[in-house]
Amino acid sequence: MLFVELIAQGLIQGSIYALIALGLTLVYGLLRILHVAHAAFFTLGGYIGVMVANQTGSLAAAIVAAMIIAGIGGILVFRLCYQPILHQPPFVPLIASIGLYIAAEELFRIIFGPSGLSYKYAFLQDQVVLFGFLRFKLAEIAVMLGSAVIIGVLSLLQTRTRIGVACQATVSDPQMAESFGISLQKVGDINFFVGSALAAFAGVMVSVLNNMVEPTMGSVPSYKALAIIVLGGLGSVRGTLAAALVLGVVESFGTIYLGHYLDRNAIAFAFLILVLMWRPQGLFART
Amino acid sequence: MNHKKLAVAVTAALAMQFGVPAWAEVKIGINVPLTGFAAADGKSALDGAKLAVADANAKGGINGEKIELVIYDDQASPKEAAPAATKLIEKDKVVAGVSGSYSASTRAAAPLFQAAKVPYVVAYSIHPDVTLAGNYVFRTATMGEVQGRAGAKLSSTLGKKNVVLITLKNDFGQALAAGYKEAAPKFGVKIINEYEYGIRDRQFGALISKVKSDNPELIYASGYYFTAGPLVNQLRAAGITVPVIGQEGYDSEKFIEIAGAASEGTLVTTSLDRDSDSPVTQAFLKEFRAATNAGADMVAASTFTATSIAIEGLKKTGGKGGEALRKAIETGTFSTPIGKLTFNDLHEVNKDVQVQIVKGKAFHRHSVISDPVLLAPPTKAK
Amino acid sequence: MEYEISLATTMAISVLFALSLNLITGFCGQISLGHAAFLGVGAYTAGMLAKAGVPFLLTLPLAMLVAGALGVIVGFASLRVRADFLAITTMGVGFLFVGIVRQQDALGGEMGISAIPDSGMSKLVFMLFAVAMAAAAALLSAYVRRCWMGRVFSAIAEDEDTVRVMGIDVPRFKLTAFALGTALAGLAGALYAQHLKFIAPDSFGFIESITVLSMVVVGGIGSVIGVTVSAAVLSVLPSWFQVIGTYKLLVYGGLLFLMMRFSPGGMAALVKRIFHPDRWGAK
Amino acid sequence: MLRLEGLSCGYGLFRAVSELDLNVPRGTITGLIGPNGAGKSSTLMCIAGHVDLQAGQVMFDEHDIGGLPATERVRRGIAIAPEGRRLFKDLSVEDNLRVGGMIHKADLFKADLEYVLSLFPRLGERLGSLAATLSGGEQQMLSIGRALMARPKLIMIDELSLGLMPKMVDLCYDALLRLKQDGMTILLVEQNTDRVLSVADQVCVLESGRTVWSGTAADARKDPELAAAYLGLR
Repeated sequence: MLFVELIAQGLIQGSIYALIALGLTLVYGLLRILHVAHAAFFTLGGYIGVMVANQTGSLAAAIVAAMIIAGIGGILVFRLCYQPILHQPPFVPLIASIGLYIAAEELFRIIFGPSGLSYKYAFLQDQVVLFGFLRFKLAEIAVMLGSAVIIGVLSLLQTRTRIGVACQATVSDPQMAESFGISLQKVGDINFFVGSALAAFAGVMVSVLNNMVEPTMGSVPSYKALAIIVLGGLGSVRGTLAAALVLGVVESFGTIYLGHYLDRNAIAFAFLILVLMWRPQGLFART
Repeated sequence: MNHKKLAVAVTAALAMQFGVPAWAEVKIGINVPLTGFAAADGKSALDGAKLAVADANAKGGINGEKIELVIYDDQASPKEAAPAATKLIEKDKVVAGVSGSYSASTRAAAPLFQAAKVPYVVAYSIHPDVTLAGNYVFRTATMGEVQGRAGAKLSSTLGKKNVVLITLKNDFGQALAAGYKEAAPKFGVKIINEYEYGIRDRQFGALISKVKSDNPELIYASGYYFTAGPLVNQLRAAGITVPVIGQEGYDSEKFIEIAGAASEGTLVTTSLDRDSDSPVTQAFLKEFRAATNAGADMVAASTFTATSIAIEGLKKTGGKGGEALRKAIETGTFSTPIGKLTFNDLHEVNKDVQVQIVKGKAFHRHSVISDPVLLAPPTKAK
Repeated sequence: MEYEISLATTMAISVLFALSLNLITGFCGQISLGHAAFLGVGAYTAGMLAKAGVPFLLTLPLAMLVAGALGVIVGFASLRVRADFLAITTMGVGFLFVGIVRQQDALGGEMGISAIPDSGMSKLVFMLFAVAMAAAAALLSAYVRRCWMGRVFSAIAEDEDTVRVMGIDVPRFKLTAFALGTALAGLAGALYAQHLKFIAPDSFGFIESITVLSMVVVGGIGSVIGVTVSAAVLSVLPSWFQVIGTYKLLVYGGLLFLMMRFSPGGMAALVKRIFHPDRWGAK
Repeated sequence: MLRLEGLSCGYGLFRAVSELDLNVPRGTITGLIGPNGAGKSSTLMCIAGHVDLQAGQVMFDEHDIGGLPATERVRRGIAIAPEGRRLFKDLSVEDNLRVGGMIHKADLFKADLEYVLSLFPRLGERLGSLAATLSGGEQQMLSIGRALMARPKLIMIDELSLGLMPKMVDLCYDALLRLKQDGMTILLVEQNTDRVLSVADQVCVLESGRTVWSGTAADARKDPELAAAYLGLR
């Protein structure tokens, strides 16, 4: 019973990781840059979510607003911050991204105050009992179902629509994609929009789960998502999903049974290092 | 008015006579984390300190001289705190220092104040090493171990035997757990399991599943409001209804806001009693709300207290720092929002522990633990 | 004066630390996001030894030895994984170090170690000593870059596979870079522990690793002078920024971003561009 | 149709091709031959817009397209089957072809697909497979097919026969002749000189980034010196 509960909790955590890491993987696949500042959109999503929900009383409106605003923000970051330095060696965008993230975190603190915000209304706080013994918050179910649906729809769009196929082609070989009339800029826009919107969705859901947004809420996801996309084989969407869920479950058990030896972050990274030493291309990468 | 002006003029004339810089303000230095992960507490602390200074200045300052608060951000990091302390002492020549920061930064700063013989009043950092730096360092907070012992006593008062500890993995949480574990056997309290979590953790699902299977009668969980809020909320959502005891880290309106309805009934061992009939406490609570439009929390109250103690001491010495001020604080008794305080020979504070309970979305008095033996802070001998 | 001396000591330690990373990342092209772990290893080694009564000057080589040995182990990772993967692996090493130290009661756990015994030097002498160490590291860096080893380093940084094809023992050089760089970081850590007299796990976390990488990159990756200047300036910037107060980190992060966005070669490139505008653009 | 005038191209300071003149008339097959590193692939990639044009002009349909981005050149009617094929490996054969026709409306896809499948019936059997799983010959067919999906006026094919079994090479060359019959203009880079000379109308021989000979294929075969020096013919 405990075993099942731990798995379930791991999957909840894993689906949050997946939502954040997917955006990162889309960006990495396309541009080969580690977009650390991605986590800022997770935080931004949380803040917009709380503010819109407190104004309108509607969580749906909050989610939509957060996703759209974060998506547009993502496009701006792509065009203004990354596009001009894409031809530089990889550490340049990496450090730029880190700088951007630190600045963003500080902006959140200065604008919204250091102690964070909470929801005025209780959204999805009711309890649900499944199979007689698995007890969840409605928000936890919503996170799992929401991410499953969103990711499912996305992968359908990616394989079934021309734009989706164009994006995949661009990730596979950007130059050739251009040679068939696909504009890198447009694909970049789409990837950043989608990725940032996903992160924002995760941000809203996490803020509902914790009933709190704070300026630093993105810092753990930011580096954990990096670990996940590496495990997933950098740029592989399916690998990222699997890695996120696996990491969620490993952490779930780890906090209980290894908590006295290593903290949660260290567990995640110990796992990461072991895997990389064993399979340097990542856990789920095709070789 | 005229009296005051005259007094000022006379003081000034006298000061010129003796070649003392005439309009020198009395400077008190404070290090607080205004940026970085502890920024929220830093803001509260600074608000508390500013209020104490404003209060004192409104009442005429020290011998008519205005008090100036010199503020440095230490990001709660020892690396930033050390230069900040040196600068306060060297450049700003403060007569007294106040720590409105966490243990790591305070521990880095304390030896510097000690070496310069500038009294340093520490508000809410709870690490034992702080006062070991020397006899110029004072602490107004109840040490972690002491609070932990109070928690164990409270558990037995509630008639609970089987307890699960959920410990925040930093110096604050570990000190609390150590105190709790030390005192638990004395009160017949059994610790059936202990879990640890990191200060960045907000999701406790896995941990809570395990706690549920332990089936405890009470949960003693250390944390700050930003970890405790989600923790208590998630405990309740998982259907765990046993009492939760927290500590002064919970002591913020933000805790109630974040945990929502789940916060009801949470017990907190702290130093601020909202229902106290002490006029000092009530005045502080009122003024703080007026000044910041927010309710005071433990951090604000403690930093207000620490700053006030420095000011009270300075009033006694007539603005002189150094050894005179040290002695004044050492021997004084202070009426503060967190009760009447005196310091022991290690400059730890002697005071009762307040137990507050969340009722109707606010902290209210539950009980007071006053057990001088149990709550005795460490002394020099120890 | 004491404040200035303290600042100068901080500067010197930061320069030493940044130069140590420059050896690995700047010269040899191996990006590390966990370099603070080695600062920590040095600091903890020196701190524990000093508490056990070992004289200060003896703690330094021992701290270098321990940090360097661990550095070689991590260096083996660089043989297995590359570029972005290596960056993430080293980041993991950083988290692992902090995670492990946190749980070791012998190392003070979460509480860290305080009251580290004094070196016996006066503050001024200690500052001069730290400056001398930083200067020595700078000279060593300049020497390494000129000698054969440095050329192999930069060849590896440029194009590792070609170097391998040329029959050069790439692993040996990479491990040497890691050993040198991490040993110097250990030295910086030992000085750090002595300077602050207090160390705790959080002082050697991800933020610190990022900070030092920023120093290297802002200075101009691989440029000894650039890195020295930028480490000196950036290390005391937070203290100067007290004026800006609450906007400090915003300025710091913004600066990092703007530097990369508009002058990815760091200050070194910026200076070159200003003084030799004609040379700019030639690769 | 395509005219290169004094074309120099390369990467940064490196110059891969110097002052190349080349005229590719409409409806012909032009062979570009020469040893490794002669600059043949760079020429094609420069025409496609991926290698920097350093001097000279690229005239296509009497317009200078030298400054246009790659995405625009394919719209003007230039498609490429590049060196190494560079298929979209994670996509199916059908999706690769879909990307090829991305610049046209979706409802043209079916007709264009049929045309490509009539040229390369083997692809029809593999429509659902991932491109990465195809054999070398099938990959080359897909690469050419993908380029054709763009409905180009000019198709550039790089190293058509490299690494292919002779039977596959035959199939591909048959397809080229059929394309020529249908009015397509073809610029072909090839190591297999015999093959080129058998189908090309004219050839241009490059060495070290310079043109060393150009003329009709018939002339090339007749010139004994050229044949011995550059074409490896005995």
